[in-house]
Amino acid sequence: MPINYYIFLSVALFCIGVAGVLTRRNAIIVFMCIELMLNAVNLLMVAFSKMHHAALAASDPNAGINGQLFVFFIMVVAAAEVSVGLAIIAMLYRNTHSVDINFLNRLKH
Amino acid sequence: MSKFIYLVPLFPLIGFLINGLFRRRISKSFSGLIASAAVLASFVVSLLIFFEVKEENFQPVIATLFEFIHAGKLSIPFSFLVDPLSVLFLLIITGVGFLIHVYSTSYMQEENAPAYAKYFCYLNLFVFSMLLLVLGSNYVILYIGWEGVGFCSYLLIGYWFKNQEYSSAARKAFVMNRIGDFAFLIAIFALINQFGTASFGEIFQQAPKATTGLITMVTLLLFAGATAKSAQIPLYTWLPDAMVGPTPVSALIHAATMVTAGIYMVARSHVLYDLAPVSQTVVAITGLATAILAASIAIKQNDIKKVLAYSTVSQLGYMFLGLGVGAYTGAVFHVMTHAFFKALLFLGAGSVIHAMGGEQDIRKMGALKKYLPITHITFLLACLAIAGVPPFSGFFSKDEILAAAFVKNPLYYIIGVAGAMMTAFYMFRLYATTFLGKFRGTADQEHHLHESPAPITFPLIVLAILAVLGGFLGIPEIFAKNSHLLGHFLQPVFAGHENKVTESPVSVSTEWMLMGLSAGLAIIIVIFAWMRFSRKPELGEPAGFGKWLANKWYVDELYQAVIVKPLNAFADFLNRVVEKNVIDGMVNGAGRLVQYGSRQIRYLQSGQVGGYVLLMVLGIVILFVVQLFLRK
Amino acid sequence: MSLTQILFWFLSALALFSAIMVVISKNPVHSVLWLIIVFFTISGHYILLNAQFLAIVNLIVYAGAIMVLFLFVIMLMNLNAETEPQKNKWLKIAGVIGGGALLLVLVAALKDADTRNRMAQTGSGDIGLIHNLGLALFREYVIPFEISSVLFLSAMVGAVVIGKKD
Amino acid sequence: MNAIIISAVLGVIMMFSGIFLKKNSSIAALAIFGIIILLVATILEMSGYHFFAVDTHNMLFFDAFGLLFNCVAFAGTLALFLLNAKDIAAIGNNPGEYFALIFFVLCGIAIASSFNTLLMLFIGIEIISIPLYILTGSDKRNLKSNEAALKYLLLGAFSTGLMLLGIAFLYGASEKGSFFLDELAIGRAAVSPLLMAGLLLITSSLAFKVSAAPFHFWAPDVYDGAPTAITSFMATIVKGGAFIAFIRLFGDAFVELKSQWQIFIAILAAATLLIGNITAVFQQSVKRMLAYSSVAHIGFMLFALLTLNTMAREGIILYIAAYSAATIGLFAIVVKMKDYSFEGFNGLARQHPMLALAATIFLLSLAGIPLTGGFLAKYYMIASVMQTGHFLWLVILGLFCAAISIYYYFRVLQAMYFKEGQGQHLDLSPGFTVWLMVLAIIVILLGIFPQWLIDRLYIIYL
Amino acid sequence: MIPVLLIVIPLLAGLISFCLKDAAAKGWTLFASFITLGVSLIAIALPDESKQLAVNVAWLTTLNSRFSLSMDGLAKILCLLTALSFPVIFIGTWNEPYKKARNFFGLMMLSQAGLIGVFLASDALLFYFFWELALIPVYFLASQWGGEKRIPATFKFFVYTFLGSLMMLVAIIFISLHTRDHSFSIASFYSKGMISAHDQTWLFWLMFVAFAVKMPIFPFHTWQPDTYEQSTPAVTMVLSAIMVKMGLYGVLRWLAPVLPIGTYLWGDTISTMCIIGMIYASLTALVQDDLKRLLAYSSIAHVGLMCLAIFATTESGLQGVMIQLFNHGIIILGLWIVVYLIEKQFHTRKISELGGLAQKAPVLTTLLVILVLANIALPLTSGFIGEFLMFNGIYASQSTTYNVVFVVTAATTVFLAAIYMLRMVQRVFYGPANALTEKAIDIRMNEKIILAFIVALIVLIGVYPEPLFHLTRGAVESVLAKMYVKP
Repeated sequence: MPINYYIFLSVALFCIGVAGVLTRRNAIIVFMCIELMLNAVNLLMVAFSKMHHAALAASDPNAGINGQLFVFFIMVVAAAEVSVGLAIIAMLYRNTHSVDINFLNRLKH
Repeated sequence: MSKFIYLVPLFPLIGFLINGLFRRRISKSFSGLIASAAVLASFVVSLLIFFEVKEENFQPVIATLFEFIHAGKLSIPFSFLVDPLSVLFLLIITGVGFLIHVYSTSYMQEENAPAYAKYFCYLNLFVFSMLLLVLGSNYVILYIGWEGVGFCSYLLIGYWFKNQEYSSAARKAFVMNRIGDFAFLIAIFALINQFGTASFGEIFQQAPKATTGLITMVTLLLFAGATAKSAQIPLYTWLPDAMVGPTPVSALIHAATMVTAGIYMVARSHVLYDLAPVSQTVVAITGLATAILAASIAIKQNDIKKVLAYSTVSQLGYMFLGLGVGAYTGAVFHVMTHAFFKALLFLGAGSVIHAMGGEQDIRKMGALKKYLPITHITFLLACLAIAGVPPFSGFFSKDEILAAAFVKNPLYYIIGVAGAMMTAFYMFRLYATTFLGKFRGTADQEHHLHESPAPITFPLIVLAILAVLGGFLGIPEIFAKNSHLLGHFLQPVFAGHENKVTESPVSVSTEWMLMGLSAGLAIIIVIFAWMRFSRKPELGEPAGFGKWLANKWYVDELYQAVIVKPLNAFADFLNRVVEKNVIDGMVNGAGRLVQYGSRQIRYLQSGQVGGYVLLMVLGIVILFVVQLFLRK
Repeated sequence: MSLTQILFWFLSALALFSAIMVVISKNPVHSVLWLIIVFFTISGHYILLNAQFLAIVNLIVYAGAIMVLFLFVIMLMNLNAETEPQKNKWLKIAGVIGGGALLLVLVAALKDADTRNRMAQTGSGDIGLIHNLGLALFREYVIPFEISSVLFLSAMVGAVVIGKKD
Repeated sequence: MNAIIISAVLGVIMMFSGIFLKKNSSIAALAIFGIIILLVATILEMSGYHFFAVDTHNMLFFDAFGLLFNCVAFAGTLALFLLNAKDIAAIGNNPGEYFALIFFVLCGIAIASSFNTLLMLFIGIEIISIPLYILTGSDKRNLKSNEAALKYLLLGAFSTGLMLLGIAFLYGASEKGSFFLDELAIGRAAVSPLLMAGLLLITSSLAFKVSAAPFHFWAPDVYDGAPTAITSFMATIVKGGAFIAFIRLFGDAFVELKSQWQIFIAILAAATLLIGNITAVFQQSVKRMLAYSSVAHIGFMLFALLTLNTMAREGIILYIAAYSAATIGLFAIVVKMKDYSFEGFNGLARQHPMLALAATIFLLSLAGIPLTGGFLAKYYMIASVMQTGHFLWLVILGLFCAAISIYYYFRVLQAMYFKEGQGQHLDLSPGFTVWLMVLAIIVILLGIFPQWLIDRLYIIYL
Repeated sequence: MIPVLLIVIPLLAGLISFCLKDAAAKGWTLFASFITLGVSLIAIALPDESKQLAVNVAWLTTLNSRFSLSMDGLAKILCLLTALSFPVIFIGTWNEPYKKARNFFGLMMLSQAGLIGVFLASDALLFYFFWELALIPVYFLASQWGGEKRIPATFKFFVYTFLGSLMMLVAIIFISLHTRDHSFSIASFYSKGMISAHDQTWLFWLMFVAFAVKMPIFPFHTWQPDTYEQSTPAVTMVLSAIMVKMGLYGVLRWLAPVLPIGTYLWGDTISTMCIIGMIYASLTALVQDDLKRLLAYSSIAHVGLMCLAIFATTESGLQGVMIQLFNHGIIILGLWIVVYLIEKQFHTRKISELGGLAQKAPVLTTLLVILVLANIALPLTSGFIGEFLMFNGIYASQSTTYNVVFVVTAATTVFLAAIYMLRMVQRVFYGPANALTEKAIDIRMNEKIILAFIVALIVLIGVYPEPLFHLTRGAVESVLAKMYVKP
């Protein structure tokens, strides 16, 4: 497939994620939208990996594998981030009984 | 002897220091003695120098004390010039100065010891400054003395500083003098810049090489300086106000010496003036105008000292007329005779005021002839001298000026004679109102009337002799060959300029006629005024034109309205509006702008995560947009 | 149009649709479910690109573990459509415009990229196989692999510190 | 490598210390001991002693610049521990874990200062970020702390997303399909749109990490909400670490393309200077003021990124050292204050003259007055920009902002010395005051003999 | 070695003072200031080329900046002024009680160290260091001790001068980057042809603003009256007698010779600014009711003249400026002491509330009148020498075609100064005493001695200025040689 398709698809998914972050008030949903953004990136990364592989396989049979490994690390990190993130959201919920980010305005100006 | 020229200013300086530093410790008699002795010593030295200078083959001496200013190529030595002109002034200053010191020892007796010492301290300082002025061998030293006398005059006018009006008068005098000094300074800079030196000798030597425009500018500026010091239009108004000072001060500073500094300076710079006919005309016209204006004001003044003050202004005008028409000797001659008779008049007035217990209004005097005989006689002689009645001194000197004016322009002569007639009129109005008629003061005052003590009458007598005989130093050449002693004495100074005193400028017959005309008119006016005011002194308030004159042509009011008030208003505007609101306002405004910006920008920090993300996204968008534009 | 292409378009359309549904679903649980569908479509894409390992890991880690965790938390907090607070309409519009603007500038920036004519290899190429990945991971990538343990450790400590009841 | 491994091990040790050591003070002492070991190990590495022979497959690259920064960062942490270790331990019930997390962050900083591929950059940044989310929220009862943690998490994750998209673009743009810095831009005479897009996205994301405007919004809120001792750590050492990563990335990968991206950095620097300084003016709390001040200083540090010349490299180390020392010192005082509004500082000089003196030196340094490190740091930044011969407008803007900064720094001075007030009485151990003075002296030494620090860049046995 | 001593002695004395008892600090600092004075007198006695007067050791190696100090005539005369001022200030205000006296005197000595450093530095970066360092102690002094509104006033002063100095810093960096050896040494700065005329035109302003704020000249002056008004007298004296000279010194040493073309090109603009400032300040002084503000505006007018004379680029003008730097410092010092004595006795500085002091305090009056005379440049006072030469220099200026216009407009201050100073003398000292001044007493012995000393110095220099000429002649020539004079 032309790489541009992947680029635009990923960028579209990414931007939907961004729009989600911008429009939603529920911290969990916002967090999910960020995961969506990460996945869009993952897809793009894999596509690029295959693009490089197609171009450079002749000289290096493992060409492009670094992209896929990077995606692997992204997933790992995302998982860790989610665990911490959800813990924090849970803590906040325990204290305020709300996950509405609009109420997060004690700190301002 | 001229090697010891530095002694002349040194003695008054020592007197000043002793009186100034120890004024709380020394007795009144001692401080008076010190001060008078210092001036007497100077007089003696001056006299000795005079005899040396009088010699036929005397060459001017420049005595350099030390290098005063030495900056780069500019070198200004602190040096004295001994030549006939300076020596003549030395004699006038120290001679008249000594007499006035003696007079003051008695006149100021009512002051307490420190104030008494302070008075003499100032007086000595004045003599010192005045001597510097006339001795300086360059314009800078001249300027030092110039400013020095101005400052002493300030101190002495404001001697009774408790009275705010007196100190205001002092301040006015100083400030007006400073305005003149401003012009004088610029003239000095122009000279230094043109000739690379401030010394008289070198400047006069090189002067013919300079352009007329520059010389004209310099001479006009110098004259502007002189108008302040010598109370000419437009800067004369300080002198009448200066009469609030002690009367001996008025005699010494505001009649005999300081005010003639301007004449000295112009006479000293005569080489330059000769090269600038325009300036000469300006000098002559200003002098003439001042002479007339002041004389007209004097006619309606009722304060004995004010009359004399305006008279001084008027006489100074004559001197400038003389300078302007090239009669330098005549002008200096008039300086000398004027010093005698005007000092005498002031001292006499002082004696009168003393006797009247401080009263200065002539309308409250009268018939003082019998109470103050010596004062009366000397005063009368002085009046005759100033009125130009022959053969008193004023006649000769004034006549010499008027004769020269006639040569230059007969109109000058006519106006000059008119002024002389006014002089005769107001002087005898003064004389008659004061000494003749009936006494118009209070009984109490009458009871206290008495002749002044010897220290006062002695100077009066000496000055009266001088006022009577002084004129014979300058008998016109038409009477006898080489009779103009002063002219001969001064000839080395004024040599080389076209209007030589020894050769009569006009034909003998014309000169006789002019002399006779002015003398005759003077005598007529004297007799008229005598008659008019001894019988019916002018006691009421003046009306009509007289009121105009009594109010001095409203010149003070004019200055107040046109210069002083707008200046103050403008300064106030600068202080309250420009300084506070515009300049400081801009500075504070910048601060306030930052604070305002701070208050506004912090609203971006809304505390909302969504808002932050939105702003971040916008930031990225902007970066991309910039990038897109840059790529194009 | 080949099967790959058909699948690509189908998966792409589904991914985009589901992604939009994630954002606009009122009920958080629905959002989670839509997100899982997105993850499935992306896994599909991975398979198309012959990245089988990542496809499986994506399903296991994301769709499985992570999303279950999300679901769990949502359930725990008993969040539903009614409790979901609604943002101000203008803010929503601003958000959409913001996302749209970002999309716009990115597309504008990339539309004439020089990679425009290059292809991503689909179907073939075996770098995505677990064997190759494993070898690379434990040879060249052993350092990041080990270091990411620090990340996990800190995440673990963190979760404990935060989650523990005082 | 010494630093990475030892810090990770120390993190683990601290994790378990809570089990064996019951007293906060002993945990704090252990942490101080640990950080000293870490510092010594890094210094030894600079001197050529490598404890661990690890083949990093070129993923990490240790040079004098990164190692020297590590020394600065560890020394800064040491200062923080010496002054505030007990306060860190007293944040909550898990003192050992807090220190463990801090050591993990240091590990991340060590990675971020020595990465040679985008992968390590990403992992390094994440190792820094994730413990910080937790540390920010570690004061669990405090709603502000909670709020700060969640804000930081959401925004941080968002910026991670941006960074990853950027990395993906860069990867796609790389001819060789590589993440290695030296291969990213190779063979590119002109900048491709993909590369540029990647560059901008990664710039934005790193700008977020170092809190450059307009990506700085999290910083004041998070710094305000986090426990003060943690704020001190975040605002100085962590920020420095992120900045070094920034410099490394641009310096090693994109320095040839300087002309393409300099304008963006200049825009960021200008915006940061303006917003940071101007917003700081209005603040009522010293803590929050310092948060904005940290933003403002990033504006100056961005000068180094803009130029990337020798002066910039020398200067940025000095800047981070001077800025960190001064800010840690000030925060250490703020930690001890009950009321950290400006009014709270009224009359402090009367109550604690030495404390006030030290604070004065720190403030003067931050304001950039000569004889303090802050001046020379700013000097280096300005000079490095002027060396380029362009961006004079930025320098002038910087000057105006420096003048504005006087306003808020001197408000503290005025409060301490000139305002009426009794001054709060603070419970200070004698050690605290001594260490504070030592720190103040270091700030001054940095201002008089900066070569003692900077020369280390050139004396290295690797 | 001597330059180092000149800086280190006050520095150490200041630091020691912080550790002393309040009562002891006063005597200690007076003692130390006398030692500084002694050392500076030794320095003056040595010839300019003496090795003892130069120090040059490596310092900021990475920046190519050296710790180098040197003393030529200009530095000597300003060091002498600084060294002389402090004992005079201490003795003149000996009876003033200070809260926390040890801090006060310590800071005073620190400021002396900084000021002397400014005048001695012959490395641009070192110069900048001292430039700022002199400011910090003064900031603390002015903020800690003084009037009600001192904190905002001093703050304005600080921000204003700080912004100015930063601009100078940029210019210094730029120039050093363009020197051949990329150093900050004054010799490199003086080498010709390294900076294009175009660059000089804007660099000039960066530097000039720093100096203009410090001097201050119109329109950068608004900090000055407020700060003078609010500061405690001793600090006002330091500010006005010495700190003001820093700006002029900066122009003479670091601007005019370094950027000669810029100086030449902007000469007319600056001169116009100076003249507007002189007249503006003189007029504003006319309506001031506060003695301190009056002196502040008077000082602005005088400084404007000095600045004007520098830009005239003539030997006479520069010589006048260098003399006047010293003279103005001494004169204004005396005037401030008088103002202080008045304020101390009557607790007011309002001219309108005072009057008739001459009766009660004749000694004070006499001394003040002489000071006023010197301030309005009456001949035979030191003020005259400087002003005369400066006006003369302006008149002779070849670097402008408007020299006559400049000198005529500038010289109006000759009588404007007389108006406002004498107005003050009249209102405060003359006239009848009022309820407030009825019980006035004359000044004490220490005050009498110090004022008499100042007056004696003024008269001495006024009559025989040659020693000062001798001291500065070489400096004048070297500055002039580096300035751009139209061929």
